[in-house]
Amino acid sequence: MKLDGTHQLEAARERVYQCLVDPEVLQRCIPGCERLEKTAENTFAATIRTGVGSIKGVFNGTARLEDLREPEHLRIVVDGKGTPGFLKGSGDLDLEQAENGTKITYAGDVQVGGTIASVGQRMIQGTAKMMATQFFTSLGAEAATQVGEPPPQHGFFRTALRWFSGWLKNIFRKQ
Amino acid sequence: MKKAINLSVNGVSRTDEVEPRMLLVHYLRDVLELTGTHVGCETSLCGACTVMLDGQAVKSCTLFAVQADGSAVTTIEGLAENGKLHPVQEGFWEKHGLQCGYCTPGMIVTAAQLLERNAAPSREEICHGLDGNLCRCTGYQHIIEAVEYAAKKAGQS
Amino acid sequence: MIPAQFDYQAPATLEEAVSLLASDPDGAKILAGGHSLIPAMKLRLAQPQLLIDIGRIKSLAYIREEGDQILIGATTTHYQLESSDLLKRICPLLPECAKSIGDVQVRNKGTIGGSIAHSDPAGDWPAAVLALGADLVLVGPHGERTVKAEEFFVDLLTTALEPGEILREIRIKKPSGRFGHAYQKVPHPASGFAVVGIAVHLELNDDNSCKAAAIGVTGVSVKAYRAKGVENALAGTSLDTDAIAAAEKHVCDGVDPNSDLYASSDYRCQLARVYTRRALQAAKANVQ
Amino acid sequence: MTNNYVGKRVKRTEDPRLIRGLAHYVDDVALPGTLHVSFVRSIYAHARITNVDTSAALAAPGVVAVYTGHDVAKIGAVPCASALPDLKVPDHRVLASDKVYFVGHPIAAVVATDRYAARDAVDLVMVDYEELPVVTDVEQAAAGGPVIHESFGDNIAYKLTTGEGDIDAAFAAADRTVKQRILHNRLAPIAMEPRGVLARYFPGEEELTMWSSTQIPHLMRTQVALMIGIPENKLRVITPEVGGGFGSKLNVYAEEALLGWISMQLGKPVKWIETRRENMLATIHGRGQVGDIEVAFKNDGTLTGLRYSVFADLGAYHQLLTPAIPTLTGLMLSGAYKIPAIQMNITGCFTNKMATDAYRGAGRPEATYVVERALDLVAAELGADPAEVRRKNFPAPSEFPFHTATGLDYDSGDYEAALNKAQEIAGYAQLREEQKQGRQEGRLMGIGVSTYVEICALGPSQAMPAGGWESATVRIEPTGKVTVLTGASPHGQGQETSFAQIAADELGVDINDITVIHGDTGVVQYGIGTFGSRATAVGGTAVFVAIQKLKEKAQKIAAHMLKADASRVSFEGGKYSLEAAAAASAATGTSEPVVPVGEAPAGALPEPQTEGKSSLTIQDIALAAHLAKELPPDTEPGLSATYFFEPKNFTFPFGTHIAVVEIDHETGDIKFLRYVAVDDCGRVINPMLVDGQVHGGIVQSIGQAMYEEVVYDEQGQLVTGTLMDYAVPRAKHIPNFELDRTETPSPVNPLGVKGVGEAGTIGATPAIVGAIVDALAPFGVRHLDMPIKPENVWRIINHG
Repeated sequence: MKLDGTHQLEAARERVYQCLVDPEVLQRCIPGCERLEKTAENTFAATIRTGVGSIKGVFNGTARLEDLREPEHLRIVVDGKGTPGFLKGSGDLDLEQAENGTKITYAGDVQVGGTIASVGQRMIQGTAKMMATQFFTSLGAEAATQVGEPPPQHGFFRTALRWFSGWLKNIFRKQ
Repeated sequence: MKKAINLSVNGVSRTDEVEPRMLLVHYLRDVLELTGTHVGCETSLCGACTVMLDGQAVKSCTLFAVQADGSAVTTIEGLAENGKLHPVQEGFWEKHGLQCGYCTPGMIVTAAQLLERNAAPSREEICHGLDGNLCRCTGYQHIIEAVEYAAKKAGQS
Repeated sequence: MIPAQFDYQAPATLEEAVSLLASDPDGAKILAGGHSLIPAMKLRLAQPQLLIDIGRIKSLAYIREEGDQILIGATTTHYQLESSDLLKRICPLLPECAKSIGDVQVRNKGTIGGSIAHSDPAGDWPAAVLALGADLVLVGPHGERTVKAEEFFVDLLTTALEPGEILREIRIKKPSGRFGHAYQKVPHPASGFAVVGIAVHLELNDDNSCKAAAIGVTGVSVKAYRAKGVENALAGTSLDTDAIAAAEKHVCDGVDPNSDLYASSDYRCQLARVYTRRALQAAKANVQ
Repeated sequence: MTNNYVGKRVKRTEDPRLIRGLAHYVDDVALPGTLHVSFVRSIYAHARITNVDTSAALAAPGVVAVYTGHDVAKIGAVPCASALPDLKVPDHRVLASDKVYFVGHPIAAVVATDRYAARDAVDLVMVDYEELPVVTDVEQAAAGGPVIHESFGDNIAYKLTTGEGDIDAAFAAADRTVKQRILHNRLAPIAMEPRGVLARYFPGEEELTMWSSTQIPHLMRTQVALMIGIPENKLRVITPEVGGGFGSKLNVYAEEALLGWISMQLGKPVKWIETRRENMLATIHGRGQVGDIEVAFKNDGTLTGLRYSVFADLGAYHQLLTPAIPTLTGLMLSGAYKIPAIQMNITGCFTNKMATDAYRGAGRPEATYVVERALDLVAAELGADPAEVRRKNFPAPSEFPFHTATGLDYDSGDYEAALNKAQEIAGYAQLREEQKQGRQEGRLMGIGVSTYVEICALGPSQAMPAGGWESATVRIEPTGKVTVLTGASPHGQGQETSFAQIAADELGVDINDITVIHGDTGVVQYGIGTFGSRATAVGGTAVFVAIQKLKEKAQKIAAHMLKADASRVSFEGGKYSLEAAAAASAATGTSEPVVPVGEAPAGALPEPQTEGKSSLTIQDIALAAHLAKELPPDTEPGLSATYFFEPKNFTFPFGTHIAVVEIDHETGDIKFLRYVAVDDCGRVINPMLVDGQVHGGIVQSIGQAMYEEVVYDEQGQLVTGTLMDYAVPRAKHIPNFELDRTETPSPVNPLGVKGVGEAGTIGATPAIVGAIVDALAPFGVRHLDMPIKPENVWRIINHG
């Protein structure tokens, strides 16, 4: 399944890039990421407990950063297996300096297998989009802090609320 | 941890200890050996497991037995009264409303509910009423005729 | 077919339910009718540690008038709403919507509160409660709060319910004046879920012009929404063919329509437009 | 008793138990101490298994055993009964051990004390995979995609060219030709009862009894005995009630052999009941062909040649008949028409999906569909009425037996009569007029016509992989009750009733005195089973002929008892009587039954009293035959006869279906306005059952035409994995069917019956698609692939 879009982050491109390659930040941004341990250069073992609503699953697997071209490009490759099946994906992220921050353009491919693939047909795309939004919203919050500052609080729910208020703002901006 | 449940099934009082996760359909089939209620899917879409719970047709695969605690359940085995077939059962026999018979108990219980709420349904209302039940054999035409027959029969008595 | 193990509690009061939920807000789930949750559990996509069955709290199932409001308890079943003479008289959109949910067995057991709290992107109730401008009463460890339906649906299967909160009641302002209603839906041929579902609550001025139109849309996006673009375009018009045709175009404004095996996003939008028109025409035709 | 049941609408004797919930399907059979099996199945479509860790599962509460591929290596391969030249047959083990080839491929079997514990432990079996490239598209598989079975070098299981006549000359000489690429969507049979097996081994007796939801108990017995190495006569297969099959249970599955084997290992009853998701993943699918149909014809519409080149998506393995199914398509490519030259080129390919196999119609719906679509294309090309193009190419009734260029001899037919009758019922001319008018008003109304012929009563043993005959034993018990044992194994078609009708008429006994027994290899003589619309035409004939054999013997006994020459004894209305003249000279006596069988005192057999009688009922004879005191010399005691009927040919039912639809131009929604079907299945035993078969078949066609499709994504994940996404038609989706019949008896069997189990599925699909395409003709549409969903229609209307 193809997944693409753009996100506007209110932070400088270099700062955003730093966040993207910082495993601690990544762990906080990836929805439900409970563990992200470095196992090799740019390679991490991950445990992700994630889902939407009452639908939840635990995935164990790896995350890898590839094609690093600071500060404009990187690729994230994830591969995990868990109780409801497996998920695999890779996404190319392009960072552009924009007027008041950074514009991230992402284009990825997500594959799911097992139960989630065979029963979740009508929800998979929505879930993927939602997760991407959560990720970038959290990333935006992280990038808005300065290096050395305590990280922002953004549990699952807070992230959603923040995203929701951002969305409301957008709606108003459009009108 | 098991939970005690107490319910009436086809007029017989039952008390059992069950795991909370035990589905009502498994309680009826595996514990009470009332195997007329069938399982045909796992997503609440085929209706083969339909039983009456306190007079309302429900899918017993989408209920835990513990939820039926204190309720009265009627299964296909309990539909005929004193050996006399329910008019819907008669209709299914008369109009060839079944072939392999697997969907039939659920179909009959649902149709009985339909006629309780609407004594003289139109063809469209019958189809709407049976929307939760799948049959792969009959092509539904004879089922619809069976329900029409039962409505007429019940109306006469 | 077989869910994972869980613990089960059937509290007698809502207060008890709230405190049980507070004991494990992550692992516990509220069970009302169970028609969204149990299928997910049977597929083991949901594996709650504790189920709190609020289906036995008798005081949670009701439909009543209070002042200028209609109050509906969270565990009121779809069938109770479908068959309510009171609602048929004072708020017919609710029975009409109820009638198109799932099938008779689902309507007999499934509840309005469960459906709204689950917030399935193709569920029927969200469209209706949005169109009726409902208030949702949530109760949690810190007491009660009221959230507008429009603010309740946040994202895919995600609502404004905080961990530990339970949806207790749906409050709807009794429709008054000259109003019409409709719920029109394209059911998915397999699941019966709404590919598109349009709920319309229409208020007319004495000269038959549109005083206000409220349109709830389900099935189209990751969550149900109000089609504000359509509503704005209709306000003050005579609701003639041209006005409706101009308004229907806005039904997908601002949303990223779902795409699945049955309907691509542009076809879904087409259905949304057509059904918006048909629902509006039906609502106009039944104005009392 | 002179009966006249055959041809009548007799209520089913099966129904009382079914409508009261008292019938027993496999899962309803409960044995004490039964263990339950649940399967670990692959979540990848193609992968190497690097490790299977069962330790956590084995330690889980209630778990008795966990078996993996290496544990069961001794069990023989899952059988494929198709023998095609140079067919590649993969080694299909009951559990995967090194590689998995499709999502749902079983990897391990968990055995536990109850079904909940077994299911829990499945989640504890850890399988490590190394993913391999996947191929799901059949044409890609053929063209050199990733190779699934490495030792074969490619994915092509077989190539086959069939047909007669000079096809190249036909195309070279044609006035015109048309060509169309046509897709046959992959379907899931969805019997409402999923598969299930209960196996119980008796260690002392060394006997294994298996209850299985199968259409072929005897064939299953033979195959499973070979697979697990138990003597065939120590294995008993019982098919209790079977909740629908549609071909999906015309097979021998890995799970069946495995359950038998596990029960032998553990010495306990073991049960496995398929979940619906397993049913979608790992029970055979149907159809799944894509190919080009080409037709050569003259300007006047006369067909001169037909070529169909097709890729058949076989899936990852062969099941019992997988490779044979597309060859049945080749047999029926002449349709109901005279076509001098026909050629079919099949390329059967492996893909990373579940196997395809027989699904209601099994290869023949594909043939009828392409031929009927082709006839519509010819009509469109010529601007002619599709019904008239068909009529022009029918063989006349006098031309039967009619030899086709596919090598068949159609038994009997009057295709035009069925067409005429259907057109008359539909008001065809008026419908066309209405359509013309409607088009001017912007209405999108379409009329589809299908004049199908199908091949039934499978079949002569020469043409069948495992014998095509059927068996029957008819026995009259001492009390006069009649037992019919049929080797056919009906599962909803109603043969308990229709065979009783035949027996009641032939024996002149009360239909309630007859019990039809089937589906138990411990009780019933070897049989083939129920599939291919064969149960009545082949199995019913076996019953009929067995009765004639039984009556020959009864006649001899009757003559002996009546002290007359057998030639002077006649049989009518259940009684053997001396001929009128002889009777007059015989002592006067009553013609009432001499032994009031039903009133015999309990525990005592009455003595037949024949002294001075001029007639005896067949039930009197049965008693005398069992008492054996008054038998003619050299006569075996007892009154039973067994017959194995070998049909000399197939039968060829036919008919005309007319569908009328209207399309909503804004949404693409398709609504039926009419549905008329005139079917000819030869002589009819029970018209009510025939109607039921036709209805059910048409609705499965509606499913294929408009709703159903098994969809795998590019990675081989089954995305229509539940009934949430795989749309089986519901009551609201069907039109009101207007059925009628013509009756052209088959000369192939003495009953004159042809078979009707698959007619609806074969005849209806092209009528429905034809109607939709016809509705869209104003947009220049000539063909649409199935399933035709509203979105496809809307796209055509709005985007051309």
